[in-house]
Amino acid sequence: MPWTKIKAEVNEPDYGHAGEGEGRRLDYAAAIHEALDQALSLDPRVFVMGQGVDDPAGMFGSTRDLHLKHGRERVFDTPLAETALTGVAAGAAMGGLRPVYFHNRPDFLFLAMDQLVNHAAKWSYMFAGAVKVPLVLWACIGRGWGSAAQHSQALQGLFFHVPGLKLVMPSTAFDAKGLLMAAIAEDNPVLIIEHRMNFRQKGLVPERAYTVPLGKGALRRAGTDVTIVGVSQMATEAYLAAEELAGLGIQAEVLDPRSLRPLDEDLILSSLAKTGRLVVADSAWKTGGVSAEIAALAAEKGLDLLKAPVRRVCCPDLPTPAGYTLEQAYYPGAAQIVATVRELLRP
Amino acid sequence: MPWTKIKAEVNEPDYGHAGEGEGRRLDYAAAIHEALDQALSLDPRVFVMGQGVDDPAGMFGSTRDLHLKHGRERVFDTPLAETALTGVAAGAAMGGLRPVYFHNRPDFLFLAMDQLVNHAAKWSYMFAGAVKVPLVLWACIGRGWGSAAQHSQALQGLFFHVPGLKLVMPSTAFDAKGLLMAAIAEDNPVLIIEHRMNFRQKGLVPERAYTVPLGKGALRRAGTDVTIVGVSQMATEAYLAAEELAGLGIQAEVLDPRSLRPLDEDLILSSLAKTGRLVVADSAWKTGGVSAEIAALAAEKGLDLLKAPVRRVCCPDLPTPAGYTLEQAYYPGAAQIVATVRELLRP
Amino acid sequence: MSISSARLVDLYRQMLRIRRLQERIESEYHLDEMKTPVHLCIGQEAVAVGVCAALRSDDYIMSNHRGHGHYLAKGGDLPSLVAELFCRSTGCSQGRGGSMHLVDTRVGHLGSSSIVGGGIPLGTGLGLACRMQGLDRVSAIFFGDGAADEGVLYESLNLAMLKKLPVIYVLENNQYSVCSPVGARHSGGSVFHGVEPDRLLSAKVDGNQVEEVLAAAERAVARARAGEGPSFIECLTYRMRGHAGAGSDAHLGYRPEGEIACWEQRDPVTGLAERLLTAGHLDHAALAAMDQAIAEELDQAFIFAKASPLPGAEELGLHLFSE
Amino acid sequence: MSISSARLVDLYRQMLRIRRLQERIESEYHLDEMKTPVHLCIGQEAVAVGVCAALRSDDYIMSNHRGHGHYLAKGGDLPSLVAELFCRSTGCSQGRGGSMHLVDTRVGHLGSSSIVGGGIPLGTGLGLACRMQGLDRVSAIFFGDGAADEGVLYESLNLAMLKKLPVIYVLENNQYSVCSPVGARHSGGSVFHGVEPDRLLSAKVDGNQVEEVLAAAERAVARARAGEGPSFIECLTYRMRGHAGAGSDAHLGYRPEGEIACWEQRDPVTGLAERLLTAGHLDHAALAAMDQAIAEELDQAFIFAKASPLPGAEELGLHLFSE
Ligand SMILES: Cc1ncc(C[n+]2csc(CCOP(=O)(O)OP(=O)(O)O)c2C)c(N)n1
Ligand SMILES: Cc1ncc(C[n+]2csc(CCOP(=O)(O)OP(=O)(O)O)c2C)c(N)n1
Ligand SMILES: [Mg+2]
Ligand SMILES: [Mg+2]
Repeated sequence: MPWTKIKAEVNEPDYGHAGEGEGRRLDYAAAIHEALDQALSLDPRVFVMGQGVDDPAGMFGSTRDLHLKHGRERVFDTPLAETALTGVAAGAAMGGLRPVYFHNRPDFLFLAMDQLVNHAAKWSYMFAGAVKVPLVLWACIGRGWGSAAQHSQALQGLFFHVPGLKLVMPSTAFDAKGLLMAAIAEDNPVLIIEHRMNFRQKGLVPERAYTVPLGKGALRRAGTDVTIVGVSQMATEAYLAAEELAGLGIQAEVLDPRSLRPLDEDLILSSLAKTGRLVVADSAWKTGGVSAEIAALAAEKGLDLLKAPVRRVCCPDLPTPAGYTLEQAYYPGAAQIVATVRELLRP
Repeated sequence: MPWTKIKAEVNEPDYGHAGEGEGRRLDYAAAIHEALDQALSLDPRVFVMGQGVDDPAGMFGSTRDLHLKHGRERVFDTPLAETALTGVAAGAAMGGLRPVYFHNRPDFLFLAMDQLVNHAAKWSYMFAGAVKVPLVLWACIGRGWGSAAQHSQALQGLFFHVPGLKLVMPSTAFDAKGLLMAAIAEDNPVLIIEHRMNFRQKGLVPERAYTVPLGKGALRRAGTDVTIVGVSQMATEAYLAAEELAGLGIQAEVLDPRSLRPLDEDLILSSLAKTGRLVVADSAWKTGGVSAEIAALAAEKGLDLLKAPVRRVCCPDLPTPAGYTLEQAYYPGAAQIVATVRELLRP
Repeated sequence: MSISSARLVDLYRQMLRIRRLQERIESEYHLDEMKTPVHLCIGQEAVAVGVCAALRSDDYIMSNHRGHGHYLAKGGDLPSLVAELFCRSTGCSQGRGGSMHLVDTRVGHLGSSSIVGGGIPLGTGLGLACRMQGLDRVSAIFFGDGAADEGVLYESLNLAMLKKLPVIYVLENNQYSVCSPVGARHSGGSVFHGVEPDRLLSAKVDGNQVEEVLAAAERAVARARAGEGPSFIECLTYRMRGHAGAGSDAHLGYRPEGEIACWEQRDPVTGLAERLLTAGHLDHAALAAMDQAIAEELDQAFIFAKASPLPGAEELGLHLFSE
Repeated sequence: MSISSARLVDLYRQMLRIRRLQERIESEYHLDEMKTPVHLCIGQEAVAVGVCAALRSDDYIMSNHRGHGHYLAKGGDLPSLVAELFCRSTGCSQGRGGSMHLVDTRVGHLGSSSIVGGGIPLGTGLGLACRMQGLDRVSAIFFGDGAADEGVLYESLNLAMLKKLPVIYVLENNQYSVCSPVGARHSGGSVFHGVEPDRLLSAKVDGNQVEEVLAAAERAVARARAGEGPSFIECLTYRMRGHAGAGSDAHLGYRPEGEIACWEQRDPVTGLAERLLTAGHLDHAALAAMDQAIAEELDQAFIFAKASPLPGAEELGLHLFSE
C-alpha cells in the first residue's frame, strides 16, 4: 500500500491502562493533531513549522488545516533548508517562542544535526543555563512500499547518544498526544520520532489537554518468563508477540519505554528481576543502537538477574532495500520476536 | 598547554608486537604524513583535501607541505562548506578517484553527515554495487585547553551505528600509518577518527608502505583477571592502567580494537573466555556509544563467560565544559580504569 | 545554431518515449504491482532530453527522485528501469533502489539521490574527477526548485566556480516542491542569475521547449569542455501530475484555478509534435508509427519486468560493501 | 547623517577598550592561566562597535568564536568576560564556555557558536521571534568570510528575505579563515550583493572606519524596524594577529609580504584617534586619561577574575537541561 494510503484501520491493542479508558477512539494522526491544536490554543508562544505542514496531506494528517484555525503566521511551510531552519527554530526558541518543527522523515535530520546537536542540545550547558531552548523536532520513520535507503531510516540510535537532547518515541495514540504536549511544555530540546506504522492505529484518547511525563516507561503486559522491551512501533509488535507466546504457555512481560532519553531504567531492571530474561526489539539497526544500550544496562546493572543471554530483534545492519521481497526479509516483527523468545526459553 | 603546542614528547608504550620492531621511531603525526606521502606517490588516484591541509599547521603536521611535493592539484585547501565538500569528495570517488578529506575535528562532521551517511555509505547497496565510493574521511578529536562543547566531541558512537561505513580509530603510530593506508586502499567509505592526545606520542614505524587490516584488533597486553577494551586513546590509558594494576597483583588483558566497524568480536570474546571480566573504556559519551555495543556483545554472546558485571569507563553524558577544573572532572583516564577494575575485583 | 530536422525528430521521439512510459506507469500503478513511490515527469520531458542531447555517452549525469526522464534521455536501459519499478532482480539497481534510485553506469548515469539536493555535490565531485583525470567529460546535475532551497547548492556552485569545474547545474523549476509553490519558499529569483558571466554562465530558458534547452546546454557543455567553468541553467517547466504516485492532483486544490489547463497548452511533447508537423519534418503517419514502436518497446519492457525474478531473502546482505 | 563629536568619542572609547583588552590578554596569555583558545579581534574593533552602536540594548546579537569585541560593544559585562577566560565560576558562562562561548542575556547577547556559520540561523531565528512576538527588536549576526562559505548563510538569507525578517547579517571579511585567504575559498565577491535592493539591502563598507559601519548599520536597523526586511553588510577588515592565541603570525608566511604593514596604516583605532585629534574632538590629554581609565578597569577585571573561584567537580553535571 503506498505511503499516502495508510489509514488508521486497526485498534491498537487494549493495554487496559488505568485512567485512559475515558477517551474517545481517535486515529493516531488525530491524537497528534489534537495535541498541536490544544498547545497552539493554550500557549501563544507555540508555533508549528515545516515543509508541508500547511499542505493538503498535512504531515499524514497530524497538522492538517491547523493553519486555517491558528493562522499562517503560527503554522507555516518552510523552504527545504533543513540545516538553517533547524537553527532558525532553535533561535526562535532562544528568543522566547516554542517551535514545533516537523521534519517528515528522520532521514532528513542528517541535515539538521549540526544545529540540533552542536547548538540546540549544547546551549543550556555551554552557557550555564543562561539561555534555554524549548524546541520540539518531529520526524516520522517511513517504512514499506519501496521507501528505500534514504526514506525509511530509524535513526533513534544516533540521537539517543546525544546529551542535552530528549528523545521520545510513542507507540499509542494516548502517548502520542500526551508526550507531544509534554515535549512542547519542556524547556529543552526534544526530538519526537514517530513511526509511520503507528498511523494505522486508533486508540483511546482523552479530549482534555494532558501530558505524559518524559522518562516514564509503560508496562504494556505483565509476565513472568521474559521481558520484551519494544522501542516505538516494536512495542506493538512485542505485545502481539506476547499474546501469541501466551498461547504457547510463555508469559512475556512487555515494556514500552516511550521516551528513550531519559530512559526508564528502573522499569526495565525491575521487570528483569521478575523474569530473568531480556529481549530488546527495536525498529532500527542493531549495532550501536538503542538496543545495545538496553542490553548493556542488563550486563552492567542486571547481570545477577539474567538467566539467559540478552537477545536483540532489530533491523539488520544494512541500508533499507526498496523491493518488497527484500523489505520482507529486512523488517523484523512479532514473528521474529516470538521465535527469539522461544529459542531463549528452549530448555 | 594550548592545542597548537602539543608535541610528540613521549614514546608510546612498548607493546612488543612482532614485526613492528623494524621501524624508526616517528612522531604520530609523521606516521600519518608518511602514509599520505606514500599513498600519493603510489597511486595517482589519491588526493588530499580539507580546510587547512596546505597551511603551515598542516593538520597538526599530518599533511604539512604535501602540496609542495605532490602539487596543489592533489593536495588542496577547501572552502568551509563541509556538507557539499563531503559530497564532492564522494562524487570524486564515484568518478574514479580516491579522496582523503581532512575534517579537522569530528564536531564539524555533523555538517557532513547527510552526504556521508545518506549518500556515500548507501551508494553501493542502493545501486547493487554498480558504483563504488572509495572515500576516506579523517577527523581528530580535540581535547583539553578549553576546547569546550563544540570542539572536543568524540563522535565514534554515532558513526559506529551506520551500516556501509567503516570506522577506524588508531592509538599507535604504527597503526595510524597502516590503517590509513588500508583505508585509502579500501573500495568503500572509511572514517578515521584520530585523537589529539595520540599526537603526543612517538612510535616505531616501518618505512615501507604497509597496511593494517580493518577489522583486526590488537592484543596490547596479555592478562588473566580482566579484559579491558580501550577505544582510541583509551587503549593507551588502558595499558597504563594495566601496568599499574600489575603492581597490585591484578593481571589485566588490554585490547585495542583499532577498527570499530568492522569490530573484532572474536578477539574480545576469546579474551573474555580467559578473564571472565570486562571493562570497556571509551573516550566518548557513555549512553548509546561504542561501549554499549561492546557491553551488549558480552551480554549476548559471552554471558556464560561473565563472572562480574560489565563496567564502562567513559565521559559523562554531558557536553564538554571549557574550564580546566571541569575538564579534569570530565575526562576519564588510567586512574578511573584502575579504580573500576579494582572495584570489580574486590572480593 | 539551428537544429537539423532529423535531430529534432529524434529529440521528439525521446520525449515521447519518456511520456509514454510515464503514462504506462500511470495506467498500471493502481494494480499495486509497482511497489515503489513513483515521481512522474510528465510535462518536464524537454529538460531531460534537451540537456542530455548535448552530452556524450561518457559524460556524467546526477539525477534525483524524479528521474525517469533523465535516465532514459541519457541512454539508460528501458527494461532495467521498468524491472526496477517492479522491484525485480533484473532491475538496474537489482530491486534495491526502486523508482527513486536508478543507475546505469554504462552511459554515465551514476545514480540518483532522493534526498532533495543530495545529488548536487556528488555531481560537482564528478566534475572534479573529470578535471583531475584530465578527461574532457562534463557532469550535468538535475535538481528541482525545492533543491534550490538547500545550502548545498550555494556551497557546490561556489566550489565549481572557484575551480572552474566542468559542471552544468540544471534547475528544473517546475514551480512546486510537493504542494509548496516556489513563491512560498524563495524570496524571488535565484541569486545565482546575478553572478558575473565569467564566473557562472547563467541562463533562464523555457524548459518546455526542447530547442531552447538544448541550445543552452550546448553552450554550457562547450564552456565546460573548454575549461571555462560551470553553468547554471534554469528551465521553467511544470509538473502536470501529482508530486508522487499516479494521476492528477488537481482536486487537492493547492494550485491556482486554471493553472494546469494553462500549462497543458504549453505541453512540451504535443507542442513539439505540432512544430514538427507544421515544418513538415514529420507527418501524422510517421507520428503514429513512432508511437506504435514505442508502445511495442514498452510492452516488451513490462513483459520482461513482470517475468523477471524477485530478489530473495538470501540476497539481502549483498552489496553493502564493494569488494 | 553626521555623527556628533560626543558620540564619536564614545565609539572611540569603546574600540580602545576592546583593543586594550585584547592586548592585555596577549600580554598575559603566555602564562598559561587562561586555558582557553582565544581569537583576538585586534584590527576589527570598528565592526563590532559600529554595528552595536546602531542597536538598542534589547536588540539581539549572535556572535562567533572571535567574539570579545561583539560582547563588549553590545554592553556585556567586562569582569564576567575576563573571568570566563580564566575559566572561573564568575565567568559569564560559569567557566563552561571559555573565550569562544560568551553570553550576556541582559544586553541581548544570547551566546556565540564556535561552529563556523553556526550562529547565522540562530540569529535569524531570533529575528523571527521578534517578528512573531510583535517586538520591534532586531537581530544582528556577526560572522566571518569563512562562515560565508557555508550553505547555511544562503538558506538563512533566503528565509529572512522571504519573511522580511528584522535581521542584519554582518560579514566581517577579515580576508582569512585561519591561514586560508578568501580568494582560495570564494570564486569572487559575495553573490548576495547582486540581490535586488528591495529583497536585501546590501552594502560593502570599510570595516576599519567606524563611521561607515555605523551609518550602514543604522540604515539596516531602520529598515528592519520598519518591517522592510534584512540587510547584508560586508565590512572589509583585517585580522592583525594570528588566527588563535596571542601574537603576530607573520612568521608563518601565509600572508603576502607587507600586507600586515599595509593594514597597520589602516588601523581602525589609531586612525579614529587621529581623526578625533585633527577635528579637535579630543586632545592628547583626554586620550591619555581615557587610556588610563580603561587600564584601571582592566586591572580590576583581571584581579576579580583571578580571585574568583574555579568551578568544582560537583558542578560538572549542572545545566545540562534548563529546569
Ligand atoms: C532533504 C529532503 N527534504 C525533504 C524531502 C521530501 N521531499 C521529497 S521530494 C520533495 C520535493 C522536492 O521538490 P523539487 O526539488 O522542486 O523537485 P520536484 O519534486 O518538484 O521535481 C520533497 C520535499 C527530501 N526527500 N529530502
Ligand atoms: C564548521 C566549522 N568548520 C571549521 C571550523 C574550524 N575553524 C574555526 S575558526 C575558523 C576560521 C573561520 O574563518 P572566518 O569565518 O573568516 O572567521 P575569522 O576567524 O576570520 O574571524 C575555522 C576554519 C569550525 N570551527 N567550524
Ligand atoms: Mg519542483
Ligand atoms: Mg575571516
